[in-house]
Amino acid sequence: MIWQLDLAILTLVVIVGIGAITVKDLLGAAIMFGAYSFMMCLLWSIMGAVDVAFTEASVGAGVSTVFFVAAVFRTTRRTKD
Amino acid sequence: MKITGLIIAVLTGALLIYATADFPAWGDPASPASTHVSPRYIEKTIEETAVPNMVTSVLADYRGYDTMFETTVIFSAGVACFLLLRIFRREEPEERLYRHVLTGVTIHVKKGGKLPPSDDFERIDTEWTPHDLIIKTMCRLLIPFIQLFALYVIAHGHHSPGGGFQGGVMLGASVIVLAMSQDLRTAVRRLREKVDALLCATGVFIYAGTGALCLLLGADFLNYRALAPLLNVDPIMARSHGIFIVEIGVGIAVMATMIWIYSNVSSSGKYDEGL
Amino acid sequence: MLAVLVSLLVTPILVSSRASNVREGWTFVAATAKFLIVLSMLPTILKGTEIVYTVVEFLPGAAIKFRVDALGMLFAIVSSSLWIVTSAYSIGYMRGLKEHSQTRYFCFFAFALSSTIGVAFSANLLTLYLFYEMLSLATYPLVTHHQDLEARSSGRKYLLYIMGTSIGLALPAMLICYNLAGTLEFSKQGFLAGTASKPLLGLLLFMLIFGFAKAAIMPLHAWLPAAMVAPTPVSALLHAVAVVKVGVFSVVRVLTGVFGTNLLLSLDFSPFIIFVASVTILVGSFIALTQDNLKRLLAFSTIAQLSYIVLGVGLLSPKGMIGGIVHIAMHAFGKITLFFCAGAIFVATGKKNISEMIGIGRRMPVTMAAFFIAALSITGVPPCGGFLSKWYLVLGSLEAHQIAILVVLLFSSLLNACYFMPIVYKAFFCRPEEAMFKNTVQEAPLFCVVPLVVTALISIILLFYPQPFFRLASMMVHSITGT
Amino acid sequence: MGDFIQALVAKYNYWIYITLMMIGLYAMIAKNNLIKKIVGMNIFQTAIILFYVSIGVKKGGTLPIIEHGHGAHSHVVHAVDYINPLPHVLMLTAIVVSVATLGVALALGIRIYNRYHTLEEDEILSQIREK
Amino acid sequence: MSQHYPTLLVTVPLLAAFIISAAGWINKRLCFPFAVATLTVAAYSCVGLLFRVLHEGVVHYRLGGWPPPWGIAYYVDQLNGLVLSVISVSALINLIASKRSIEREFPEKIGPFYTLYVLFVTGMLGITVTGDAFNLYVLLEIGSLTGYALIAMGDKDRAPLASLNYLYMGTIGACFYLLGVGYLYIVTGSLNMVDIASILPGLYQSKAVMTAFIICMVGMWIKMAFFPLHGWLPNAYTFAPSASSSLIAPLMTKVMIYVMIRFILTVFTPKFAFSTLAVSDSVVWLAVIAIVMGAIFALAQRDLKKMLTYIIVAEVGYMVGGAWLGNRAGMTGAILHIVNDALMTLCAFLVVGNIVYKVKGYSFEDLKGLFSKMPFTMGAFVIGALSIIGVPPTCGFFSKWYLISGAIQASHYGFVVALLFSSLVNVVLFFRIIEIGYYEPFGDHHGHDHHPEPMAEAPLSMLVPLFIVAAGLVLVGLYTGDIVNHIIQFVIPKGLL
Repeated sequence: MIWQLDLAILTLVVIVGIGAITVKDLLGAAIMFGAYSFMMCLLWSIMGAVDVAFTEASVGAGVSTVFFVAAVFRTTRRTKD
Repeated sequence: MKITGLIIAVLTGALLIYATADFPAWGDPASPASTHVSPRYIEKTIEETAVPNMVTSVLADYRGYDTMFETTVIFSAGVACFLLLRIFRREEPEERLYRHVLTGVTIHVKKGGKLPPSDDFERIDTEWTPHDLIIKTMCRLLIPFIQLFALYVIAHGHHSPGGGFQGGVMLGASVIVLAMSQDLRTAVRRLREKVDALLCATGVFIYAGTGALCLLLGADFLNYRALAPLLNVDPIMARSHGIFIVEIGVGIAVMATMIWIYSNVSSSGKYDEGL
Repeated sequence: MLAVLVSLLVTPILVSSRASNVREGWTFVAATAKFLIVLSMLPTILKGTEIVYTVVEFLPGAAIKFRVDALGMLFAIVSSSLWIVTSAYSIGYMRGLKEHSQTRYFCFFAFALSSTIGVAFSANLLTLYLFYEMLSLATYPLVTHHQDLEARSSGRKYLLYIMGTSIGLALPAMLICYNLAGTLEFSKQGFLAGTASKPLLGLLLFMLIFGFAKAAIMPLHAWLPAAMVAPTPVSALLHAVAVVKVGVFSVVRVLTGVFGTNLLLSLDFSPFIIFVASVTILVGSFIALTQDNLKRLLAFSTIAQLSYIVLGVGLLSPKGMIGGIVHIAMHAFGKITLFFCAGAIFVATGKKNISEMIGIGRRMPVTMAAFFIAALSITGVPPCGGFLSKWYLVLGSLEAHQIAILVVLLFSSLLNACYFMPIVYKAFFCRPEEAMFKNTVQEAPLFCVVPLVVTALISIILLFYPQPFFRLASMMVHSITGT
Repeated sequence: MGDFIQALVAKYNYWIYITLMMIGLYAMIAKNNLIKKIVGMNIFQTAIILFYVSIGVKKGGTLPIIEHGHGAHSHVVHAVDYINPLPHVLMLTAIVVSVATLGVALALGIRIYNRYHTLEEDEILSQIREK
Repeated sequence: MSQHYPTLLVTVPLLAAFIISAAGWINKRLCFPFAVATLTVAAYSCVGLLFRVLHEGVVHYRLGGWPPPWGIAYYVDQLNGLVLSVISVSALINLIASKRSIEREFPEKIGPFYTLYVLFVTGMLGITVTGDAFNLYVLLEIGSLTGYALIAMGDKDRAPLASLNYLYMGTIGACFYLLGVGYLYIVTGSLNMVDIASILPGLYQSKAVMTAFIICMVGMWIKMAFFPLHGWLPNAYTFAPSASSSLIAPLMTKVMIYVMIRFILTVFTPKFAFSTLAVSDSVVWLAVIAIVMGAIFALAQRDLKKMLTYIIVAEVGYMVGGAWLGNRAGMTGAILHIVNDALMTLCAFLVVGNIVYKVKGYSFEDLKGLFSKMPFTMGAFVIGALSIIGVPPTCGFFSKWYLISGAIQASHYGFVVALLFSSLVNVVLFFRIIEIGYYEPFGDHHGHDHHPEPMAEAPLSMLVPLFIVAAGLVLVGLYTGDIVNHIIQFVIPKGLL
């Protein structure tokens, strides 16, 4: 594995994670979370955990995000923090 | 609150980082994790279970008991969402909205008013419900391929990444895509709620039932070797087949549950048109 | 131990039986049965053998275990025999005043008695503690029978004192004993000898004596006057038979069975006990002098009298012990008579205060005669049983060369006379025009009068035939001191 | 200093995972919005999964799938050549658990919103206090 | 069949759960009989297993026929057996008792409710019986997820939020546990408890092991609502429907305490927990604070159910403190108190269930005159109260006895004082309630009221189980000696004096 790529993605993950909990819009948070999961998925495929990456791609980046969006749609996008 | 949270988080992090000092180096092949238990899985998987994808073999056989409960977790989550959100009795609204699919004209039908005869009207709940022909058509086109690939993932889990769980999620996702592109009613018309719930239970039941079957055949719980006489293959292949049966169960359960959760969450239990 | 169970067994029958006659019939049956069972054990005990019976063993060295010995026997006879009388009396009383929910009343009455017997026969500290708590809980509904605000507050006080001390002091003391000695069995010379340092033992003694607050040793006596809101039979039961006697009995057990006379002598703790007891005696008597409400007066006199018993045992001299133990019986009969009288007066006239009782002797001669006898007995004047126990106490104090105690005893007897005799005087010797009662007032119902007459007679008879009690007491004392 | 660099180079992955966990934990404790807390919860769980997966990594190991076709049963398999599959299995389970928890949490959030019409914890609490 | 008891007691409820959920869609009336039958089988096999353990010693069971540490295995010793029996029996009793209230509170969701009920029990049993650290996590999540749902079905206004907070805290706890297991795995390379225990002694000085231990403990403390981390418990248990609260309150915390004891005794040896890691004293002090604070908070409450929840917080303090005293008596007391406290809590919450069923409320005002209204329920309540106070011969007294004597042996007098203090506070608490129930209608106007209000007792199907539990309280108390001599003393390693 290429450690530069690894490091770059790790930093990205941290950034996206922080973004997901700081952005002032729940829909944005949901999307950020999707991106976060996708980064995770990349990391794992780098580490050779293909099954886990596959699962995360379908669950984390896919279904979970959809659930988030559905829930936000059903409630509200407004958030104070 | 923020300060306390920060302090707690930092303290925990400090403790955890402090502990990493005694970890083996990252990716060290000689670390205990890689030398104590796991080698057997790697070296024996072929001759003990005839499954090249050792993740699958460990998942569904060596630690199959975990996976059974993992499926049960999903199942209970589905039941929990249903229990929490589902609203059965709900009063009909004063006036119902119907949209003429071709023109996009929305007509209002007062309570007790009779439905329009032709079926190119679709019921909607809100004026602004999006209506996008391109998306609908594209999704209609995509869904079969998604499902086909999902089936492949389930079936080929022995030899390639993937397995019951991933495939199940994709199957579910295909229906979810339908529900999003059309509306929930369409999806529910395809897959009734009751059927969905029953599938959910059936899937997990297949898994646990397989284990119980082994029990009845006199072996330990989930010991697929006992299935050899039924499938008339040698015990090793029996394990492989047992894994396959179980994966199918997982697939069904996960698919049904994902759909169930989605339709409850997206319509907050009313099973109207959803998103 | 059948004796303990029999009244428990009767409780469900009491609950089930709706008709009041049936209920009270059962109460009688139970009472007599219990008394007979206790009596049946008497000969064996008098032969000097002890009956031992283990129910179940929780922890090594601490089981629910019964052992019938002389002291327990004495106490059991007194309480079980008095149960018969009291139940008879309470039937009359409850009917006379048409109290509510009598079924509950009789149930808990039976319950309380069985736990009393349990205490009497308990063979180790754990069992004793168990039945002690049971008794506290069983008497709570009796004390608060009226279920009004007054009953509520006094019930609170009652529980606060009893449960608070038993959990806060007795329980930890018991645990420390268990951890020191590894057992809780009462034994002739106590089981604490040589297990701990003197200060710790002193602490234990303190905790145990005050832990059993039912003994109403000052300063933990306040619950007793408060508990006077109870119906009179209950207060009679509380004071004469069950509760306070159980407290004193527990203290005696602790002193003799846990610590043992030799240990106490060697550590000379007895001055402490004696001091506390005599203070209680004097202060109690003085307060009694100031009371106008008859029942409260009796309550304080009880507080004082109880300390006689503690005092006698605390003297650690054979005769003193005998006196103290016999005083359990004597005081029981005397005091219960007094309470019956108070109750009878209340039933007949509704009067509670002494100042309103002028000339009542004219109207209720039998009652007041019994009252007179009992008062004599409490004061310790012949021809009444009380005389004997006091006499022995005096001898004991001489034996222990405690002249101060002698003074205390005599002075308190004087005080007793001071607060009893005026009542009798007012009751009988006053000019007719002072009499505060119409001619209509008559004696209380038969159910009330007969018992008190009986007890009064008994307390006279005890002067002449005290043998059984004395034999039991002396047996017990000999078994302890070996003399 | 040098050994610190050493440690940093050797362990930086672990440290970043722990940072992620702390982000999630902080969000769960300190955030006021219920959905935000749920996001933080998922970040926390995912970080732990990342930690586990990284346990399984072996330098010089390949995917935990025995390539066969040329006689899988014949040629002998060496543990060092393959990545440790056990953590992957565990983490599949963990992912499933996290999505299940997510579903239940969202359902609860929707119920709360239907009752109070807000997702901010403090506003909900103040509404409760008013009653 | 008896060699399959260990797996039967988990898989039978599991399979039945799916059948029940299906039955819920076909015919609702089938659900209850199914559930009862299932739990009966489970209880039967639990008790059978216990007796088998008593006769044959530790029972092993390999799932999937794989030898540990490769496969997942069960290790059932006396401790598991005891806790298993308690769990299954109390779950069964509670199921029968709360049939009426379930049917009344959510008539159209009976099926899913029973499904989750049985799944919850499955999770608890699985946690107790499993011998694999990661498997324990999965089962823990099952128990928690179902628990959240069961709790959230209660009071419309408050329950969902309480349940969501519980979910957050519970997830943090479970994640900490998972993290701890990960730390163990990275240094030992194994997940099987016994295997880890065999590897660990060489690593006692490793920072990673210590951290793993601490993290696991913190996770469990969150789950069992140990004092500083108890925030979620009171609301969650108070606003839950009575059926759920009387199911979850007795089981969840006790099971977590079992897990803690299991980790202290089996995975990490007592030597490590008590001497290598010199934190036991501070933990006991924490327990002291927990007991005192629990008692004080309970005093401050104005409704029965919430008061009980704070009492649970205090009781958790008992058990953690007893376990961490680090001597035999304390550990015995803690294990004994798992059983007793489960029964006591069950009794108390069943009573609350009956009251809610009849009076539609559990604040102190609703309790007025209950003694004349529902005498039998309140009688059972008195027994439960006595047991919680610790009055012989009820069982509460004896576990308290062991705890206190353990504290005395460890000469940790703060703990003694805390225990006595909480007993006294319990006296005040319960007699306050008893007074309310006993006087109120009369207390308002002086003098006697000769017409107490008519008796309106809960249905028999709720009373009989309550009486069984109340009788159990006394019986367990009477047989404490046997329980200790035949079960608990084998659990505690000889090293622990």
